[in-house]
Amino acid sequence: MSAPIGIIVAVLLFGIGILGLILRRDLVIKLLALGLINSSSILCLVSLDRRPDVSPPILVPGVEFAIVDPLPQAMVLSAIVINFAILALALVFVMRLVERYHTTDSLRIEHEIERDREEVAP
Amino acid sequence: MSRTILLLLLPVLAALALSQRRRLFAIIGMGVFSLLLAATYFLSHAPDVAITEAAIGAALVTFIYILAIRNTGRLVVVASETTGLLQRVGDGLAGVEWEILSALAQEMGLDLVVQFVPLADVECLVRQGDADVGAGGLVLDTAPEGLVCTPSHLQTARFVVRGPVEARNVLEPAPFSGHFSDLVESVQRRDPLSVRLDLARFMFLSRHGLTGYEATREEGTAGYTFVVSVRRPEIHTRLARIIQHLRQTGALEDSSRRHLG
Amino acid sequence: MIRRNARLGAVSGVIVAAFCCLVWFGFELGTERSANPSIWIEANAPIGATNLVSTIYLGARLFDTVLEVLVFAVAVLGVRHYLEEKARQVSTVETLPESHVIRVSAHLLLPLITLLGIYVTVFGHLSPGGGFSGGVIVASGVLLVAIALGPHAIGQRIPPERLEWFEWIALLMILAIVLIPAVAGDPPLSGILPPGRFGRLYSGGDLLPLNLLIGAKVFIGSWGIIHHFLQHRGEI
Amino acid sequence: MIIALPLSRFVFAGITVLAGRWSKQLLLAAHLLDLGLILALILTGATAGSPVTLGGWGSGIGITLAFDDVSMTFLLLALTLSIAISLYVWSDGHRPHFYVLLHFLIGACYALSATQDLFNAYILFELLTLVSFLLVGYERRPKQIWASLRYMIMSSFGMGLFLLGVAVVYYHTRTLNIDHLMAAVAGQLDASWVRLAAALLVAGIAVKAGVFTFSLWLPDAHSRAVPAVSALLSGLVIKMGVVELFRLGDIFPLDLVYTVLGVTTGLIGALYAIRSMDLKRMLAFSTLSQIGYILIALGAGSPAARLGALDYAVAHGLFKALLFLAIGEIARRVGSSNVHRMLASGIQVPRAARWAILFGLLSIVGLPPFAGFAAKGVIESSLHSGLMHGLLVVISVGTAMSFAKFLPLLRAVCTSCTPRSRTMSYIWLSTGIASFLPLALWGTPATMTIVLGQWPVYVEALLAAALGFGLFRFVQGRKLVLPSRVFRLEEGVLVIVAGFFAVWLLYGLG
Repeated sequence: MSAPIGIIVAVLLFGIGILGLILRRDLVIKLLALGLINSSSILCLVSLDRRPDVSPPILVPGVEFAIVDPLPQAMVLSAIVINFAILALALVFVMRLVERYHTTDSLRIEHEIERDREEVAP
Repeated sequence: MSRTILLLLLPVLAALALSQRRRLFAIIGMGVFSLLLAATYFLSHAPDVAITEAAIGAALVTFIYILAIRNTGRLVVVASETTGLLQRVGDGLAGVEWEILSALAQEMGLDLVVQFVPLADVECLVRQGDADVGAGGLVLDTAPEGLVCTPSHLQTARFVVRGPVEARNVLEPAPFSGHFSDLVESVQRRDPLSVRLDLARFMFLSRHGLTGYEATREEGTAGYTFVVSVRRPEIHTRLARIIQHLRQTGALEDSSRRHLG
Repeated sequence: MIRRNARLGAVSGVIVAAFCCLVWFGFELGTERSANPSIWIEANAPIGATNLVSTIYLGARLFDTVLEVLVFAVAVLGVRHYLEEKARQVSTVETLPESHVIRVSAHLLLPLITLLGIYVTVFGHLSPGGGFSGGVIVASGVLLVAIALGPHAIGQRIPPERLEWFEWIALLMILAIVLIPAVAGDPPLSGILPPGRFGRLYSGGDLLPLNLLIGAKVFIGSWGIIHHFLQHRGEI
Repeated sequence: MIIALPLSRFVFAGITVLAGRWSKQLLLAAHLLDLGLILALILTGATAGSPVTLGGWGSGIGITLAFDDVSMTFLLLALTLSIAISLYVWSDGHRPHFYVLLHFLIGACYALSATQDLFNAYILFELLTLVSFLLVGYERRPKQIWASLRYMIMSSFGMGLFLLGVAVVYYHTRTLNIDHLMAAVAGQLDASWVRLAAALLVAGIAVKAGVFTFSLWLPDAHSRAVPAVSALLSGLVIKMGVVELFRLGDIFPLDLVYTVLGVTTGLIGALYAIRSMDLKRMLAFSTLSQIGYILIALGAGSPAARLGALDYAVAHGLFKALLFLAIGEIARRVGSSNVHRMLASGIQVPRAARWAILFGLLSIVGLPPFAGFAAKGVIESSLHSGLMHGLLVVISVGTAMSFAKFLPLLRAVCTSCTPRSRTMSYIWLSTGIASFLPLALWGTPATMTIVLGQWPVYVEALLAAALGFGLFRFVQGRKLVLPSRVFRLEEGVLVIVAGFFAVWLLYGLG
């Protein structure tokens, strides 16, 4: 099983994600890039076991066979859920920002916020 | 083998998705990406991860994105706020240019999004394709490179405001750029300035204490225009037609009478 | 100032390329320590589940899972807190023309998807799947129907506000299952139910109840999130 | 036993959601329970040092929690700050939502200070930061939300790096337990994968730990939040990153990395702090420079220095929380946290807040007999290289300079009074600061007595403070321009990657 390809591709995806995160100024696409980064490290974790001819970690009563290392898979399940949670919150935050500044362009939101005379205390 | 092919497909798809200009396409692309990713997990002997990724990464996340973004196309207008032409009134917007633009948006079946920016930024935003139309009291003699001006929808004149008198500044008058509200405040603070203005802004300023500043009207008349990127000729033609139509029906005159007095 | 600068693009391109090369060559893919899953098989022996991943997910690393459920709960809490005050405005969801076909197919679809989700949940410790994916599957099924019939219909049938209570009850029950052994004197986070026969439905100690609880909690939570997003549709 | 600490907090959070009316009583109960549990842990001492594995699984299989000096220190810090914060907000009438988040935050801090498992640390960090996002944007004001969103994006990116590092480690050692890692890595410290893993992990954590060029999100997030939240973030949440840096320092030889990062953080943070006239923002920057102290001490590598780092982490947690609370209260009254506007508006500093500021000020510039002095003394006496010593003095002079802004506040009129509960929280923290020295003496007699025997320490502290206050008079008028562009989102992410390269290179050199 050609696990190293998985790792190499994962790192490449990580790089693509960083580029998207830096170069795209639309917040929604920034979030997409963030999701790409996280799922790329997940892909890296999943394809860590490179032994040939292994089978999924589902035992069959009374049968012996080599299975893939189950620990990374169990960890990855948590990571996927956490990414989803963060994404949902980030989208809500973006909603609240758009509601006020009518744009999803990160640079322009920063300019607007610099101009925005808002008292410290309500 | 098939796993390898899928793996090699993933970066291409991701790069394509993230380089989309329309957010909807990018989101759908990433959804397909997650689906392929789930397939890859399944082929890497990780059925649990595959199921979770398909349920969350491909289905739920994509749903939420698509629910969150506005799916209908948007007509993005960047403008510098100008009293009478395009200004905030409470929550909504009003003005002569607002009526023209909303007619355009209605005709094109898009919903209109107006973003107020400094006057200096309008041109480059439209040129970059961040916005479709630039508006808000633009008075241009020649179209800047990369842009086309629509036929002017309203006559105006140029004024030069210098002062205040006690601060005898003989600066070369600079064309106004930036947020109009800042200009109004600096006038009320009576900062020394020397700026070239259009009719609508000048009228507003003169209504709000321009005393102490010396104002001279420049020779010749000019007209307000919209700017559109060269790459979007269809918007230009529609806009020109709408302005033509409004002028013929006389709707333009009475709206300018309503808003500018 | 607004202008895009090409310099940023060039710099970041170079830096990212360097990053990728660094990781590729630093990883030393050649010299890894080969995995040895047999320890997991041994660890699984007293429990008797067949899906090793769920054994780890709900057994050896149960603490991770509890924390992950908590993260999800916090996210739901946050979404509610940030969207509630605007929820008064009427949602702008345009329902599809309710043709007979769509309504019938939606009504057919929902039970099927629900069944699938419940299966994935209940058999999580024997076959791939588990509470989390099960709950999410059911929730997305409900979302499909909500889009077909309009969210209000579903929102009245499955009101998220009233379900919120059950969500936290489920969370507390999960925490109780985790904490009870500590009270009983056993090491904390160890199982409380006796393990069943290897490979049967009733096996794996308290993997089954944990899966059910997590499934219920996750369904309610994600349906809550989806409901809020439906109400604030198309705001970005 | 130790696992009951975080889990009980989570249970309390759940109950608070269901029964919001009794949230304050629940908070009280939670504190009493924690107090009891920690006392039991200390007194029995059975688990001291020896890690416990959850669920009775083998130590290579289950998640292990340790109860060593580090975890004990930060457990106590978390408990202290949580009590202080709940006293502070007692009379504010926050919604149950706030208390729920508070429970989650404290519980995550308990678990994080004790965990011995890399991936568990990852999940705990995510929980912690998710809660902090919600707390930063608690009032839903756009500035807060933007600060929170930037915090979210950057820290999530950092966690991506961390997870990649975990993958590297697991690929080569097949374990995530820190003790096992130490054994596995010990042989091949200069292998390139160890270098890569160390760089990735440290870079990922540094984003959380308030190390400069990594945590450019920090000033905004900390200065725009509610006072109580700022105090928690600056005093506690940042320290959790420091805990993880402690653990990583046990695995990898990171002395040079920590030293260089510490020096840059300290100096740059002090510079920005001197310049910024917005007091809350200034406090946030000074947090950076103080983290620099801790890192330098970590980099020194000697046991005494490590002890000093621990002491300083606790001390800084106490007085920075105190300062944030007091300044926050004044800023609320004035409606602005800009020092000029504060003084211009002829504010009425509450008497309690003024005393609090005085205590915090004396402590942060390191004057005896307060907390800052003792910790700084331990650190400085444990550094052997003269250069490091000099740099520390420079940083503390910078700190004194930046805090000279506070002196006018102490002269302000004080007529108005403050809610009793807030006064209580000030008193609680101030007692902590004042009694820090005896407690530390009780805890670690040898080092402390050695340090306190040396008269140069006293002279140095006094000189540094006096010099700083004096120098501020000079720079006061002048305007020094520092780049603010790096605080933008795009550059911030880029800078994090660059910082990763820096760590990688430094690891090679060290």
